Amino acid sequence: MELIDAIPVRHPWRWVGAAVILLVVILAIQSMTTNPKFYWGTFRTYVFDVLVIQGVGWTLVLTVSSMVIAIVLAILLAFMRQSDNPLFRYVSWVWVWFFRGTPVYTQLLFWGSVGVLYPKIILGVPFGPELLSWDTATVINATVAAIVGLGLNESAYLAEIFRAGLKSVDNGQMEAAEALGMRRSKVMWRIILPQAMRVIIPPTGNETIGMLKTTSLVLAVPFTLDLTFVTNALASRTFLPIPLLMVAAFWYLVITSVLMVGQYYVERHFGKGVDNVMKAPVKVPPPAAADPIMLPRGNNLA
Amino acid sequence: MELIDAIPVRHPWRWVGAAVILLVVILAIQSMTTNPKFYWGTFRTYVFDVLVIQGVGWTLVLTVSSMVIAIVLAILLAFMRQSDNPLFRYVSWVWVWFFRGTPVYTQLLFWGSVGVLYPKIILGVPFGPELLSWDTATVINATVAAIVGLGLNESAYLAEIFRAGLKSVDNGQMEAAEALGMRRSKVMWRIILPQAMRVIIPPTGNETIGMLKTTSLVLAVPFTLDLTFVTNALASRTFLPIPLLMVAAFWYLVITSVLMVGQYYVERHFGKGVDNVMKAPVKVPPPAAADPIMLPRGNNLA
Amino acid sequence: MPDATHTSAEQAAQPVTVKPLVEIQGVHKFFGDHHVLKGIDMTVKPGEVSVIIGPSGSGKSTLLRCINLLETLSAGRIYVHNDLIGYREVNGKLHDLNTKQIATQRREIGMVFQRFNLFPHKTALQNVIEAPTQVKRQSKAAAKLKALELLEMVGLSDRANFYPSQLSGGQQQRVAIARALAMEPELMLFDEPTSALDPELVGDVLEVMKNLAKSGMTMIVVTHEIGFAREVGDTLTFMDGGVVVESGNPREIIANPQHHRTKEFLSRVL
Amino acid sequence: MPDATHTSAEQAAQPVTVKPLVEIQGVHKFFGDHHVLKGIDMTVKPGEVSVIIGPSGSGKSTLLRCINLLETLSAGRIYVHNDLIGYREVNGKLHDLNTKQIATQRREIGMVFQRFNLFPHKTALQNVIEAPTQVKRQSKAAAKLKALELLEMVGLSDRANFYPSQLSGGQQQRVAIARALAMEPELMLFDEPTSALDPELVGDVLEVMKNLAKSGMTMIVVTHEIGFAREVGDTLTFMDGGVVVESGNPREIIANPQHHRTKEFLSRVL
Amino acid sequence: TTASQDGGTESSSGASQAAAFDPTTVAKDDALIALLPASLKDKATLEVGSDTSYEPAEFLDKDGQTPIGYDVDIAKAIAATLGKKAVVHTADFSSIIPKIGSAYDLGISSFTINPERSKAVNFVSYFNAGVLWAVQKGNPKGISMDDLCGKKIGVQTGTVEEDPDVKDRSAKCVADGKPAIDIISLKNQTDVTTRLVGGTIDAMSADTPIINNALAKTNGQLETLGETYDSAEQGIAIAKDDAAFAAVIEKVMNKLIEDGSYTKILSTWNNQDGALTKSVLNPTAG
Ligand SMILES: Nc1ncnc2c1ncn2[C@@H]1O[C@H](COP(=O)(O)OP(=O)(O)OP(=O)(O)O)[C@@H](O)[C@H]1O
Ligand SMILES: Nc1ncnc2c1ncn2[C@@H]1O[C@H](COP(=O)(O)OP(=O)(O)OP(=O)(O)O)[C@@H](O)[C@H]1O
Ligand SMILES: [Mg+2]
Ligand SMILES: [Mg+2]
Repeated sequence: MELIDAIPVRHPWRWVGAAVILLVVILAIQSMTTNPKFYWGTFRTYVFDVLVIQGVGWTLVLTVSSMVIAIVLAILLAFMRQSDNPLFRYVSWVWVWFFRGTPVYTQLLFWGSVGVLYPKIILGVPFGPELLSWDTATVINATVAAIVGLGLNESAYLAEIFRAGLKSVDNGQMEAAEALGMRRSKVMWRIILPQAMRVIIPPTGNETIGMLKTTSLVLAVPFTLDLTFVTNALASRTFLPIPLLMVAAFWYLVITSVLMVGQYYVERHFGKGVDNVMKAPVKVPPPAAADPIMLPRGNNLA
Repeated sequence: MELIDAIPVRHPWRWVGAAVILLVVILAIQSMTTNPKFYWGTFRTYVFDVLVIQGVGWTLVLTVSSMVIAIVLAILLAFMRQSDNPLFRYVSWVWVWFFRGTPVYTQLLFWGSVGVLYPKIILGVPFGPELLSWDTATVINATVAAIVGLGLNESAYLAEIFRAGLKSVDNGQMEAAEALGMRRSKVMWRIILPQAMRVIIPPTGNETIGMLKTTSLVLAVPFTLDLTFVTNALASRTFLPIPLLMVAAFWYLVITSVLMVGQYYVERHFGKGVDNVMKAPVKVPPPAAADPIMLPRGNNLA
Repeated sequence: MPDATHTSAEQAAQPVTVKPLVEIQGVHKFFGDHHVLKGIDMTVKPGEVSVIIGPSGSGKSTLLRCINLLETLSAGRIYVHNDLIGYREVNGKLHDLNTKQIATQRREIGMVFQRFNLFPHKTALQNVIEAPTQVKRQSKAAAKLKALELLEMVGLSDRANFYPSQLSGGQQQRVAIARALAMEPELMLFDEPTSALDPELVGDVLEVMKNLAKSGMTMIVVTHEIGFAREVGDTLTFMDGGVVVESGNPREIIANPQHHRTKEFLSRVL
Repeated sequence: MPDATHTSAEQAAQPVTVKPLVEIQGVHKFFGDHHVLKGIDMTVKPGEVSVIIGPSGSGKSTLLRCINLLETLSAGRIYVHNDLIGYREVNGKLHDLNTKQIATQRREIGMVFQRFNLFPHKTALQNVIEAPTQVKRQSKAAAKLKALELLEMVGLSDRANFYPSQLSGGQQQRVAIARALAMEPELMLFDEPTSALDPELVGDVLEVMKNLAKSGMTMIVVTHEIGFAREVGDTLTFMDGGVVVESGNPREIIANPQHHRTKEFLSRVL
Repeated sequence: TTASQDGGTESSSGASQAAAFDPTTVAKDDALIALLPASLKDKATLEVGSDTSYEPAEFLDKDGQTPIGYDVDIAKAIAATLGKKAVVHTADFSSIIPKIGSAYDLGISSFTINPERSKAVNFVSYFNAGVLWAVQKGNPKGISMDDLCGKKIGVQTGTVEEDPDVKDRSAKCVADGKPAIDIISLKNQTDVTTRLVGGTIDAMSADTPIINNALAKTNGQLETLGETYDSAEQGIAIAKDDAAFAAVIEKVMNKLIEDGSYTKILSTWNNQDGALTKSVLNPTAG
């Protein structure tokens, strides 16, 4: 048996295109590194500055905690959207409409000034006597306001993503689980949601990375410890905005890279039994006759 | 035949929950409308102000044109990601990494000051003589900078969404089309992409609505005609920020509503043959034996 | 509980020793205007294998789905083990059962679908122990032991840790049977369990079902496998256009169908 | 073009009047280390119906996919109409064809898949006219006329404007056949075209294939339908473990298989 | 690293701060405390809103969080006189006046007193500053105060420089049939300054101390354009409906001027030029 060792098709234009792209990238990097307006010395001075590192920490705290709130709310909203109770469906729709529809900056301003608009949180019978009351400003301090504001806003976007994800799971899965005597809520959590995750994760990765940058709007609250505020403040002091923007960009890029790696593993986890298996060398006889109701393949990073 | 007319299960707790939600909404609306700090009179004065309406127009222009650029680039990037040419794949990956990773505000600042960093755009042989040159500031004016900056940034997010969407289409579709003698690019455009749209649209709707709000960052360029800038300027003139924030929120909400309606119809269009059909009364004999390789159902609005 | 008049009338007509496990009485089903089941009556005794055949669209799947509460009835009653399915009858008025009660009723009934519907993100073993651990709250260890026994029974003990996508259609269907059996149902419903399989793989699944029948499981089987009906079935029911056209001993009906529609149908699938 | 040595040697052994349409010579295929096709030789004359049978995993689908360039060969040559498939031979050295040339070669070969693979977002008619209008650049009107003729031929003229999801499996498969025929291929490949269908729906598809065979179309059919092989096949090839075990007149082989593996396999599917 | 803490770049005011006067040591005055409205009497703190991007009047210390500057010190001195502690909040310039009376007790952020603002709040004058312009070193774009039409002029949002000064100039351009001034109005003064350095705007207009500070901090990359004009008083903002509190603040300011604390604060920050001799409640705006 003489193995075929054919000469591949030549794609000269591809290589020209590739060369042009490479050249542009090299020129861009070269012009960035040599352009004195970027003040790389200042960049080096501040990139590991203690304030900047603290800012990175706070940005991460805001991102993670608001995403956690958003994910919990989004799951709730997506489930409500499928509820039998029309009022729940309606509330979920209005929530998504309202929070997607208004600017997050305005929402953050609201949460920042909720203490002014409503000086006291009163627990009591509506239109009746009050039972308990708190000072709003104590309960909703800047950190809480920032996290709540970002979390509520994001929940609306994620709710749409989760809704689309849940609908992508084949109906047969729900029926099979119900036929086993599992209750609907359990079916959702253990059968539908884990399968929906494959479709949910890539856009959620987008949202998380977007959120990282959105945290810079918390100045509206005002919350003044995040990365953008800190680097802006340093820029004001030094009157050198470009290198300090580069510092911020550098850190955002680092966090994004870490998140992208994380996304890769999360995708792989929820792809188990579906994505990973397809790629394994098919040694198992008989040849994996793809389950006809199987989910679409998908979405591996890199 | 005696039709069953059973008494439905009562869900008292659901109704309590619904009542609580309704009450909260009513209280919130009531407290908003009666709270003098919202200055509804000022709201009415400015909501149809000519400057505000112009701002709405510019915001729409920015949103639409940057989304168009982003979608075109995203499709290109998603196709490049599937190319045989490793350099194309790599460029696509780096693009997504870079533009998702750095803050759009920084990117907009860059596009705004590209005229300062690179005063001339020179077309010529690299490291050789220059052939043509333009004044950067003339070519990249504020509007162009704003649109390009927003578009490039968004393209990275959309590229991820498109990538996931393309991968969700069953491999059999590609094979069937190729077996008919269609060339790969044609298969992509006519067979794969239209089917992927079902998965792509809900997160793209999210992104469009997000972009609507992101346009307020064009101040970084600086571009000073969009809705947020205009209402902010009016607010600092009148010293009444809250009613003018409400004016902006009102318009964003209106545009979002219009976009959501649009999304509904676009989803319906690309769901043809898959979503809509399932719902039609099954009068066609024999009973629509669902195609086993059919895409998951999904994603209707409302 | 069936109402009094019914119990006396129907029960008397049957040998008093065997109480039917499934009683289907005058079941109608509409999908909108579409009248799919037009008054179905049927009884299945404990340990009986009841085979249903009929052309596409005749309502066979719909009937099984009604028994398992995947569809709501438009009219009529279904009793399993003397329990009215889906409703509570109080003073002659029907009340919907709540989701918890429905789930409880379903536990007595196992169902195997044409398209298997295994959970793709769980291995064969995890598919089988899912319901016992989550619904019956069995310990994981106990459920696992039982599951391995069941997988052994369906000839798949060496495939316990494979994901559905790594199994052939026939193997997937056998896991689906094991999964339903793990809940120890009194009644098993099979909806064309072999029709999504390549002809070569059909045999394995039918073998498992035969053994199950021999072990005394009550089964209602919708199938196109006439051979199976002849060999294993205790009764054969031929449905067409939403009604039962003919019903009785499988060997007799297959050898000598009384109704011309039965004749025509058998000539096509044999 | 096959090289000179080959043409003289092989051609001489065959009746000079009939030049083969498909020539498969010593084809090997590896998936990584997995040796799936182990030297397949086969010829199909114009107008011939060549039926391939064999157990699951024996490489039947892989062989068809190699003919249609959906897989690349590891070794050997395939000629269709004297055209080397997938490569250009220059000075004894093989060069890959570019995508345009591959697409051109594929146009001569129609393929029908087990899972139909209709385009779900297009109606039956749109599915059929897609390739003629997009690949052959026929006018829409002309393509439509031809498509309606083909749909008529497969008995679906009244279903032209239905989406695949509104058609039964058998109807979908018939649309898939019409779609492949619309490109007027010289050769049709069928990969288990009926095994995803309910037994009742199989007949319609086989009927269409029979008529196609009668009209003189050259066909290679992988199937489990032994009846079809006996009735319509001109040659029957039995594959197992990546090799051709036995090949010849279908009626003879089915009545009197020479090899014990053939015997065993036939006993299982008959 | 700790570049920000070490003062990685030289800070004009940092040196003098070491020997700085501590305004919290100002003696408390029980007579004035007694005059305070009831709602303020029991509060331990005095909430002050300030846009901390206006060096040297108000800006952030090395930690990036603590507001400092002469306005901040004045706030501290006022609070100390009234037996309280000043809490200075970083805020958007244009959001300060709307929040006075609710979130903030006082607004001290180099507010130039003008009729429009006087309609919204009470002002107690405390500083005298003029308007000054700056361009890039050597005026490469040839900007002249007589011909600003069509040029890109940077100002901070909500300042008197934006409206009425530059706005009126622009209106005049239009009236003369020339192109309007392209007003680039930014939230932070430092953004305006860095843009002028970067060249995306042609000139900027701001209060005199700010321009002087920017000139010093940008290592000679900028120069002034023309002379200071419109010398106008700046004021501490107090809620319009709280006349009693405004009167107390006027008295406190005059006490600080008299006992010399005021001058000490201003000289600490090298801005004694703008000192007033007497603080007035709601002076007629210029
Ligand atoms: N959800 C539904 N909505 C509307 N009509 C339905 C629905 N499900 C089934 N039908 C209709 O009910 C009739 C009976 O369907 P059913 O699936 O019970 O037939 P079947 O006997 O199982 O056929 P097959 O052998 O094809 O599975 C069909 O005409 C079908 O179109
Ligand atoms: N893409 C692939 N990667 C690795 N192995 C593969 C791939 N495709 C097929 N195989 C292996 O090649 C062998 C032959 O597969 P093929 O699909 O050709 O068999 P078949 O005869 O068509 O079987 P069936 O009747 O089940 O369709 C199988 O063992 C299968 O596991
Ligand atoms: Mg059925
Ligand atoms: Mg095959």
